[in-house]
Amino acid sequence: MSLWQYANPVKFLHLSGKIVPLATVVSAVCLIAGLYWGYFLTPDDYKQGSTVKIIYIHVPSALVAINAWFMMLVASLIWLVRRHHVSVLASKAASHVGVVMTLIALITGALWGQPMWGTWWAWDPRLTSFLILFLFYLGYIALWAAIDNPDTAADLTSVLCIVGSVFAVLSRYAVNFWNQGLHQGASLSMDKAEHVSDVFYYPLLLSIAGFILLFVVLTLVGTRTEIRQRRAKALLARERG
Amino acid sequence: MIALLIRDLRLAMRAGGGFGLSLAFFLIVVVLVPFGVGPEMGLLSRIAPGILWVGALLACLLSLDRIFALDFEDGSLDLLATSPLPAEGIVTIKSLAHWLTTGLPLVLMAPVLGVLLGLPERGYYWIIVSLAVGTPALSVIGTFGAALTVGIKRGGLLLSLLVLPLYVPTLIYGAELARRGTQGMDTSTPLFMLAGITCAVTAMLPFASAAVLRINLR
Amino acid sequence: MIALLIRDLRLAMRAGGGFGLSLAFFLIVVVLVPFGVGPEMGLLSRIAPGILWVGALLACLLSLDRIFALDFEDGSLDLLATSPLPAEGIVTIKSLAHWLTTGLPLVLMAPVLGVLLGLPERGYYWIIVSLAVGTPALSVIGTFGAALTVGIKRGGLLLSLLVLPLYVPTLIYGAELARRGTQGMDTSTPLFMLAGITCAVTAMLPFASAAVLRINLR
Amino acid sequence: MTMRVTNLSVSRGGRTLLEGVTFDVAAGQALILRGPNGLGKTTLLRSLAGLQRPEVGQVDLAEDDAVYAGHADGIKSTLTVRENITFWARVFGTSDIAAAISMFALDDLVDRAGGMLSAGQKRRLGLARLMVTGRKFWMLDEPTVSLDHASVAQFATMIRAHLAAGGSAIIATHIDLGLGDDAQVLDLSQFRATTPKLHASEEAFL
Amino acid sequence: MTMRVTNLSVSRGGRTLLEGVTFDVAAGQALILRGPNGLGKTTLLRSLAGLQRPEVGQVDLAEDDAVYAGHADGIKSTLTVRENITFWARVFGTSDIAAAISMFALDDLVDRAGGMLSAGQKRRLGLARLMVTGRKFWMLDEPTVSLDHASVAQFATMIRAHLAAGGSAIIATHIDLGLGDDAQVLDLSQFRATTPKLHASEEAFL
Ligand code: HEM
Ligand SMILES: Nc1ncnc2c1ncn2[C@@H]1O[C@H](COP(=O)(O)OP(=O)(O)OP(=O)(O)O)[C@@H](O)[C@H]1O
Ligand SMILES: Nc1ncnc2c1ncn2[C@@H]1O[C@H](COP(=O)(O)OP(=O)(O)OP(=O)(O)O)[C@@H](O)[C@H]1O
Ligand SMILES: [Mg+2]
Ligand SMILES: [Mg+2]
Repeated sequence: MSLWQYANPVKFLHLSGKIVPLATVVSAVCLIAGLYWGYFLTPDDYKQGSTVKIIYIHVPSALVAINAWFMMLVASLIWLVRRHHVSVLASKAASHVGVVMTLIALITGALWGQPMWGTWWAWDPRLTSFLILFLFYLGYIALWAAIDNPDTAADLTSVLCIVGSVFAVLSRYAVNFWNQGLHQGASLSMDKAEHVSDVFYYPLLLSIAGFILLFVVLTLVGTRTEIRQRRAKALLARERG
Repeated sequence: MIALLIRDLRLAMRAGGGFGLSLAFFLIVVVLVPFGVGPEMGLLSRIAPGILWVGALLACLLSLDRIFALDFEDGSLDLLATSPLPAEGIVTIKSLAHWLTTGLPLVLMAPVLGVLLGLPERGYYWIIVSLAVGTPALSVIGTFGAALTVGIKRGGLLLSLLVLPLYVPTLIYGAELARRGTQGMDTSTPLFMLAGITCAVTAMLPFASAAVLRINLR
Repeated sequence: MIALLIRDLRLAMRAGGGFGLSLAFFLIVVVLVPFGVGPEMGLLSRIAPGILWVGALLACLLSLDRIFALDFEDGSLDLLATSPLPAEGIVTIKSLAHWLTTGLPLVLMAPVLGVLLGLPERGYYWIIVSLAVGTPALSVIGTFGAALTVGIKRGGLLLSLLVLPLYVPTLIYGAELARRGTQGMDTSTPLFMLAGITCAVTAMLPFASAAVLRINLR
Repeated sequence: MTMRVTNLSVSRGGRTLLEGVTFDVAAGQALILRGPNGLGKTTLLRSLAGLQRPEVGQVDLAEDDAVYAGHADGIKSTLTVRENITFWARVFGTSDIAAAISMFALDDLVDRAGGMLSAGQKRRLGLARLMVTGRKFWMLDEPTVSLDHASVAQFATMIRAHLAAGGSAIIATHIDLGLGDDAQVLDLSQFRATTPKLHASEEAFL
Repeated sequence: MTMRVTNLSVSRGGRTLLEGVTFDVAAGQALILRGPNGLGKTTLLRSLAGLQRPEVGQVDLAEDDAVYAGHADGIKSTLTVRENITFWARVFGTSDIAAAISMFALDDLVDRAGGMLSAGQKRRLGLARLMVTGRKFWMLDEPTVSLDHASVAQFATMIRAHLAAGGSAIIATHIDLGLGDDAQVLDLSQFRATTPKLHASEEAFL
């Protein structure tokens, strides 16, 4: 009765089948509540004006985009160590969600940058390392797409994910050294100096929660489809041989 | 091992072996930039170190897919895989050969091309240093990417896409080193980091590359 | 004729067909430059039009050897040569296909990448115009170079060296056009010249390419 | 309508390989070229197909009557079998690919990518392509390489059909195709260049 | 020292091709694999040589005893014949290349670039390479492709010599090598996968 039993595709399908609907509802609630609250019940920022409200999409998506990669890293390690197909397929599914989130963060950021910094894009460390993260996602996904033997693909992408993570951290430092940026610091950090004022804080938390749950849902669904595809292929192969 | 190294070097030297390829490409980039950016020497000499580094990196990037692709297509790689050579040995030799036929020439060529971009006096020394310290990392990282994409038909595109983000830290520190050096600023940090990257990468990555190569040849 | 065009496009679309190749490379160049040159937007936006043009040209240059090399290696070209298609037809189709799979995407991609280099507002329009007018010339000239080097094993290097000087005029006028446009200066002359080059080249060069191709396949 | 080759000599890499090659092939005839490795069969066939200039002598054959199938099959690995063959059909302005496909039992492979074929399947596709060219004179260089017995037999029947339809074939091969007396055999060893001739363009320097 | 293959099944592109393949080859024996195109000979040989993971079953053979020679000869066109062969000799830690070269009458080609060889000459070089590996078990995939009769005979003698020296060979071919009863013949058709088995890793999904 270990937790690993859910690494069995079939068992996983059963379990996730139960989780998904529930998670969907909760995330929907959080998102609607958070975004509504954020957009209609909070005052405009005194210096940013109403543009500040992009934060409710920008920050959550950015957070998810980054943490999705961590999740992929763990999943890849699990695959390499314990050879559980579910984990690597989950990683694959997560990459698709992650890349979209990254794109959203980039675009909302750019939209925000225009009024705030008067430019769509600046080679600010945060932004730059995000662009790099985006490239990592693209590479990971492309590698999956390029290899037809699923197991080989799983192995290779996992190694790439691990090596990539190391280099991602490395380039984060490199970029920081390369350019001191104008981008916000961590707004969730607890010291008051950094902290965005409470009015924005709680709705932000809500929508972050919503985004995270959304990520979970999408990843689960993606994994389920991946598994189903493999099942279908397997059954088909059994049919015609 | 030695035999493999010698063969690869020889292949590179022979006509069409792509020994000149990277050099030529380096030259092309550096020659084209003034046409594109415009002739003002002030501007050019400001961007010179950066352009030289970017050019060298691109030249490196383009020569990567020759590391394994040729041997794979003509079946040599299958034979090497069944040969007594360990995969680690193969990848190490391959990246060494790649550096000798690509990185080294680039290092030597850079100052010459620096003239075209009006690189300031002090720059020459630092361009050579930064490239000499940095290019080995490029070769080793590139070998990893090449090993990942062995067997993928015409994986050239994928290869560059995979390697690009991996190259970023090296490029940043390398170019930063060259630029600071040229402007006479303190260079210790980037030099230290660049050397660090090269050492670390050369020590670790070959194992990853070997693992990946084995996966691909099984 | 149509069949050939369709096939080439299809081949380009399929995995590894190198359709994305040029785009990816374009992206790579544009992303790398800031890392090399440094992050100051002021400097970057000054060199933006030039860098974009150089990047596009390099991307074009790199995709040239796919025009004939692949067909030559697998023997398709021998068959095409003995087929009813006239050599002129083949080269024209080939360069058309090359433009559709390389030049056009570059044109569409350029403004997006312009953002990364902080291209000034006015620049977007002119980058698109200059590339749209200029890239066809690049494809046609490139096809000529490719035809010259058919049959030379791994002629990639030679090809780039041959084509580079042929590209210079296009690059100069193209980049000049983009730069002037961006700075709001008068653009009539470069625009006129660029258009002239494209028209002339498209009208004449295919015959030269066809002749060269015939010589190479005899 | 026959093909007449008179006193032809061919060279490769500056060395003359065969000289005085003379034969003619009438419509409905097949000619089998034999000779040891490196004698010059491939080179000769390429010259006959007009892919290479002969030294001296001439080949009387309408430019667009010949088609050459060499060691390389010209198969695109990313295109499916059907796409591959349809393309050649359209290039040569013919339409009926069904016959070609069924002739070499490619029917259940039509939708597989060219790169996923086994050696013999590739070669079969290469041969099927001949049928869609609609050309009269086939120059075949070792057509049966890596074909199994059944396919070799199929190949023989294809050739017979082609001959019966008034076509001709010149085939360089080392094995026995079982064409029986539908085909004469020509041993090229007799034409091996003895007195080391020089390439015409080299002559100019003497 | 024999090689024992028990209940092996191999797959390519996700489809199981052969299953229950069982045989053993003792030192000094040769085994000839027969079967129609696309049956799975190449796939099987690659699995035996360790270039591909078998589905189930196992191959008892010391890792570094086998050498595989496939459709591609691994010849570098810019290296001369001698350079090509010397390289492989050094990689496999042997030294005597003279025997290999003379065995296939490559003597007067040693200084020619690999790319300037004819189809058959290339193949002969590819075979000569086998001799310098010094490996006991040869996995040969259609070794005689585009060889002329003389060379095929040469090949047979080489195999005999190899067997006499206590080596073994597993050869997939469509033609008769004239090895006589030095070799047993194994028809693979009997092992064709009937009840379509699934790739082990696919099983997990059912
Ligand atoms: C394309 C441009 C931009 C990109 C790619 C971008 C990216 C990011 C990233 C990666 C984070 C980090 C999330 C985390 O680590 O917690 C973030 C957070 C944030 N961004 Fe941006 N950003 C961009 C533009 C902007 C602009 C213009 C503003 C407002 C002036 C802005 C305000 C913030 C704030 C307030 C946070 C929250 C800080 C935090 O939670 O860490 N961003 N953005
Ligand atoms: N790269 C590939 N991907 C998927 N399937 C393939 C691939 N290559 C070959 N196949 C299929 O695997 C099967 C076996 O191929 P294999 O090359 O082993 O056959 P073979 O017995 O060697 O045939 P031949 O005698 O023609 O060489 C064939 O049906 C082929 O279509
Ligand atoms: N690219 C080349 N450059 C120079 N010489 C070549 C080239 N290709 C082949 N040769 C030489 O020309 C001669 C004839 O080659 P060719 O391929 O015509 O022989 P072949 O009769 O087809 O032999 P095979 O039966 O092995 O195919 C050979 O001696 C070969 O060494
Ligand atoms: Mg031949
Ligand atoms: Mg085979």
